[in-house]
Amino acid sequence: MGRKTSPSPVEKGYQELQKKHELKRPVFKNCIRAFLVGGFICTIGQAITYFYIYYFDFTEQTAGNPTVATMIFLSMLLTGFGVYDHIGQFAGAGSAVPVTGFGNSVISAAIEHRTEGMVLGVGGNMFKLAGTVLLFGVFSAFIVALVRTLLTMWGVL
Amino acid sequence: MFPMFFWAFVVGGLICVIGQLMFDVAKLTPGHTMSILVVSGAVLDGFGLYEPLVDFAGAGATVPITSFGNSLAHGALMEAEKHGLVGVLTGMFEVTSSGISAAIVFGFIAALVFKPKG
Amino acid sequence: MMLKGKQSWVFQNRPVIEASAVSGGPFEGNGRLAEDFDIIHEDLWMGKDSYEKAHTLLLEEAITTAIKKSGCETEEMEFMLAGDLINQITPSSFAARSLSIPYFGLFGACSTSMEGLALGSFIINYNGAKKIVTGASSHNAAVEKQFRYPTEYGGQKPPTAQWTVTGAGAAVLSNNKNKEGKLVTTSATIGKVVDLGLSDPFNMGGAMAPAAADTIIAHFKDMEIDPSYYDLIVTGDLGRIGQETTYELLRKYGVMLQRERFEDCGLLIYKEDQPVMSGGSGAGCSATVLYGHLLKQMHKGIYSKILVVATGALLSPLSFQQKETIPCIAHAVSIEMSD
Amino acid sequence: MQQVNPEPAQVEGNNKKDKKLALKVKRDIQSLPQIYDVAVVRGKKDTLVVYKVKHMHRMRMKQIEKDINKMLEKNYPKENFTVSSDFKIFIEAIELKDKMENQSYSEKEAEEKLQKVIELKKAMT
Repeated sequence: MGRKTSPSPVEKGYQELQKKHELKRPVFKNCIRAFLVGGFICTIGQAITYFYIYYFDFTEQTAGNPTVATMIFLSMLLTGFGVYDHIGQFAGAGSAVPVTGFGNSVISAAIEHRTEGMVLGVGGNMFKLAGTVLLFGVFSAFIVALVRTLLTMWGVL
Repeated sequence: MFPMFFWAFVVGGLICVIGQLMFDVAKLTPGHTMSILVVSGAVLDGFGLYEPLVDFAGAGATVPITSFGNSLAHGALMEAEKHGLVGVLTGMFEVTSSGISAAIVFGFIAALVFKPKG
Repeated sequence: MMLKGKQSWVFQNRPVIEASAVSGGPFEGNGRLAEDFDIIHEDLWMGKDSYEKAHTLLLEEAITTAIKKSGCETEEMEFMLAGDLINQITPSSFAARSLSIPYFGLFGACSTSMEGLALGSFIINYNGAKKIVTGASSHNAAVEKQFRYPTEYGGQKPPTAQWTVTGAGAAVLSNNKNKEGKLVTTSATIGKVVDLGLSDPFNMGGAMAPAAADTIIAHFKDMEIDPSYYDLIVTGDLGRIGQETTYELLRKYGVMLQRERFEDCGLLIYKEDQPVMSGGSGAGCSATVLYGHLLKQMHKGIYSKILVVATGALLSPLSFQQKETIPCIAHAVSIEMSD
Repeated sequence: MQQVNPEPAQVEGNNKKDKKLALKVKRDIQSLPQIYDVAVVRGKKDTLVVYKVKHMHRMRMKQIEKDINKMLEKNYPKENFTVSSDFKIFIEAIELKDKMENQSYSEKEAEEKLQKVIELKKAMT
């Protein structure tokens, strides 16, 4: 739906000139940071998992649920106290990909729009970022499960 | 227990690096990146590959957003085994509900308690 | 004839900038130009219950302070010209509501400050008014909320991104006959909308550079002068990338700027160690730096002729999502010390 | 690698036949190369078999569980086994065993606890 499909020679010439001055993203450094922070968050998740296994009646398989909920609770504190956006600037995907990032996207939108009221503001905007994850998660899961179930029914699998 | 922590760190970190590459190299928005990761999780579960990863890496596989797609698909598949095709729809949130409900509940609490710091 | 060349106005009657004032937020209070601000707020909320209301307050304060410094009353202002980046420019309109001055709402994104100064000078020059107040403002959190993500969202900004200035700048223009030792506007060049196909909203500087270059070239052509006429040519909020690109682009078209006489408001306003990536931006950027810092410098005699080229990226969140490229504009106003 | 590797335990403490069987099951499973820590608790009807999988084999954990189930079914067709590699079940089994060594812990209590652990394992899937 773009303005036009291919850039004109003038546009191309300028874009090349501009590229020379454009600051490059420090991809390697960003990846290292994402790895370290992302890994660290997952390690905390593992510690919380063991906590639920030791002190509650959760098995390795069922402890995932309370772990995720706890991580999102922590994410709420960090988001509310204005820390998570700074972690995000440092870590990039390292703090965006874990569920804490999912929590952050819901929580940040919720607190951002409280000035527009609880119903239209918080309620209406809570999922403005995370909604896409829900949509594609649910829809792809539906397709995957449907295909697998049909294949099983037809005896292919 | 130590190998578990180690592999959780490594696998979780690597999934985040994949996300970072989607940000920086493919120049995708966070929304696009998260959607692709979630879909990948669901597809991997369709091939029965995500569960072994969870067994191997623990939180390294359950904490990244990919696990969300995995558990949605997993819930749907489990219900489908019991109830046939209807289960595909009804079982979707069987396993995953905690992440979404926690995000909703804590998001609302946060909206009551916190103000954005800017 | 006031129109000179294709797109420039010459203000023979030399409208006087009687006074100016700027207000800012905490981040600007820690910036390089903190001392040039009349009002600094320690808190981004500024005692209001929404960022949008704080945004309105910024502009109100800048305008009332500027009017007070000019020795006039708010009632003497015949027109107010203002604009900002929020949907339907509500902060400016709400400020106009409380100030109750006849009002033109302007939208030129971050070029609004010079759009206002050019139009204000035009009206004064043609005896359309005796006194006019013009201003532009932006509020970091309100603008981020409008254009990008929630402020607490942990998205990573690339190094090409810019930091929206929290601040407002306003100036009182008059048809004062006594111009001695006063700053006057002498000409303005209205820019075309230029779009060379960049679409990354995290690289506004790169997108706006051609517009800046286009207007600067047009200004020199229309006015039949060359860059040495000015002590300083300052762009609005091109940031590091945009400024470098503009400089090179101008050289390519034979306009040789002197590097040390070419500045950018977005690079002046913050300190090196502030996490603003490529520099400051926003409608308040050129407004605060010009109406605060640069005019003071001119009064001190450091510069006597400057050309201010405010640039604006005319995109919306909607146009970006519909994969439109970013159309940009730049307006230039020449300000001189009258002797 | 940290190991517990406890002696097999049986709810009916003095049942020699049970003891022999539990020991044999333990040895059978221990002989598998992917496994490093095994505990067997024999109840009145059910036998709980818990083990740990070497980390590099955890990817194939589900398959290993299937294999063990198959093997036990083949070797001890009359017995009723509950097999698990879950860490939680393992902890519970060790806890139960430790309690059983305490004289004041009755057979009835032990059996109840064992059933509880087995339930936990069944609720898992």
